[in-house]
Amino acid sequence: MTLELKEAEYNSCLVISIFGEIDMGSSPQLRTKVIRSVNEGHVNLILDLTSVDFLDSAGLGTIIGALRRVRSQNGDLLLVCPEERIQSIFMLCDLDKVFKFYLTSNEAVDAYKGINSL
Amino acid sequence: MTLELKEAEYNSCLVISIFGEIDMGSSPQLRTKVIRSVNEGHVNLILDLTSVDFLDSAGLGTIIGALRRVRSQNGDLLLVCPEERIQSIFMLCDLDKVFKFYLTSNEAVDAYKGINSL
Amino acid sequence: MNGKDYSSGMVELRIPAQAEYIQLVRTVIGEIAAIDPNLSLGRIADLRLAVSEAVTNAYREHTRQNLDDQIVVRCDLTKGKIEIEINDQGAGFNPNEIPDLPNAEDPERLNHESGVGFSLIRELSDETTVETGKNGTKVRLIFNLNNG
Amino acid sequence: MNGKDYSSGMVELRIPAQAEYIQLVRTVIGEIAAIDPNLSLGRIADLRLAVSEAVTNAYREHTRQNLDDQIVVRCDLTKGKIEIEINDQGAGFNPNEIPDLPNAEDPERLNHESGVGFSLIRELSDETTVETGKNGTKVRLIFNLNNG
Ligand SMILES: Nc1ncnc2c1ncn2[C@@H]1O[C@H](COP(=O)(O)OP(=O)(O)O)[C@@H](O)[C@H]1O
Ligand SMILES: Nc1ncnc2c1ncn2[C@@H]1O[C@H](COP(=O)(O)OP(=O)(O)O)[C@@H](O)[C@H]1O
Repeated sequence: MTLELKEAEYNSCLVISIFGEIDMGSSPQLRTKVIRSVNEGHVNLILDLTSVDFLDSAGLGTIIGALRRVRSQNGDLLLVCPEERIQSIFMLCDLDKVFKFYLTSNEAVDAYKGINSL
Repeated sequence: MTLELKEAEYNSCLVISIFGEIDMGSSPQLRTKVIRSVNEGHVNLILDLTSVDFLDSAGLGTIIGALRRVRSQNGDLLLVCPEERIQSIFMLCDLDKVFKFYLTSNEAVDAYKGINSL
Repeated sequence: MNGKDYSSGMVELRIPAQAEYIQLVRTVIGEIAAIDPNLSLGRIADLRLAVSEAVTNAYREHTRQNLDDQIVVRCDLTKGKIEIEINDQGAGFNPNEIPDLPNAEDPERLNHESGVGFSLIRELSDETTVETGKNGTKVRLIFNLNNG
Repeated sequence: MNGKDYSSGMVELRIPAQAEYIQLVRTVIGEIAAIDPNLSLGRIADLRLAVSEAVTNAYREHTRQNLDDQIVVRCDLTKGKIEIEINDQGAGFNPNEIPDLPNAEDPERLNHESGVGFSLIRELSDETTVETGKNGTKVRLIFNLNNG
């Protein structure tokens, strides 16, 4: 019923790794975490969905809300999502056009480094 | 729904390791295996219950039937059962007086060696 | 087990309209689907998601209407298909009047955190029918077993 | 979550009298029990076994009587206890007339591969009541949540 959330801080960004099922019941936990992180000044976020077993529309909505929050602070949100099954849920909702997907969290971190070194 | 059964043959005995849930639906599979083994001349059996997640009264009955079968051929049946939860089901039915329990399959194999070297 | 007829394979599950029980429905649906060997893991995931969305909608409606009634899920594993019915006692809705969301390219899209549940249900199932009215809503989903 | 009141936590599950669905009941019961944090893993295992035995008996009775009817399992997670009811439509039985088994020390014991299901149910649950008659049997099991 509860998500496990782990975080790793880099110079350029904050990685939040999510373990478990993101649904209507558990997504508020993720929302709270994102809001807190943005308030602490982390506007370049990575959500690592590698260990997410289930994602529903409430979870998608929370991730959309996270993107809106960081964008409004001139930040960004990248997704680590190697699981095709999870990625396909974004695609069904046309949200693959809204998010950037990476296969590993290293690749996503590198993407931020690239941007920041411009 | 199906059990996984593995076997290992020793000079003195045959170890049948059981993986999964032993219930009314799956226990016939174990019964068949035991009958076949006895028919092939293996009368000293070890049932390794280490990886059994669930055992019901139909499973207990099948194990009782196995003991009867090997005894009628002057053989024996030893149980490997490190899981207290599974062992307690035998105890609730007073069957801990009927079976000999070992913590590892090595110990059970050694028990047969002891008997055979008498 | 292929080709076995599960024609009397009807399971009914009634749950309280509480968030804790939605995960239970997903588990049950996943287990039932696994009884028939003709459904791939991917398709079982689709089924779990579609049912979860419909049960979540039923839950939300019971919460909105302050209803203590249970939500009833029926799952019928018949030869060739799996049919699931999600029933609530809410006030109904018009599935054709669910507002369209802004285009994915439109920055406005980010202001909508909800509203994709029903279209997900339709996309994932082979067939979706809705009977809805003042006395509640019945969403019926069909998943064919053989076309993957 | 301790002390939370799940007073409207009634789940009802109807399954076909088919062996494949007994495992499903165990899963559901295990998941429901896990919703309440006051039940230890060992106690959940006891609960799963007791319910499984009762559902197996119901299944066997439906098979004996050639009944197509479903078996109905109700699970009520109320403050302080979990109450489960297993209902079948069989011909009933007298729970006081279940024959005693030979003593464990008696070699005759090995000739009995069945007959411990009901005593297991009684041993595992905190309370067992049986209502039985020509129109079926209702076994009600109570597991207290706090005494471990
Ligand atoms: N079972 C239902 N009973 C009443 N209204 C419903 C039901 N299912 C869906 N709706 C209505 O349809 C709308 C769209 O549902 P959906 O696409 O699942 O998105 P969301 O639930 O995220 O808003 C809901 O906001 C609700 O107003
Ligand atoms: N629900 C039931 N309906 C009819 N008869 C039952 C029912 N449950 C138990 N019985 C009877 O009681 C007997 C003993 O049951 P039990 O102790 O569970 O052992 P087993 O099922 O292994 O014989 C059964 O053989 C059956 O005759």
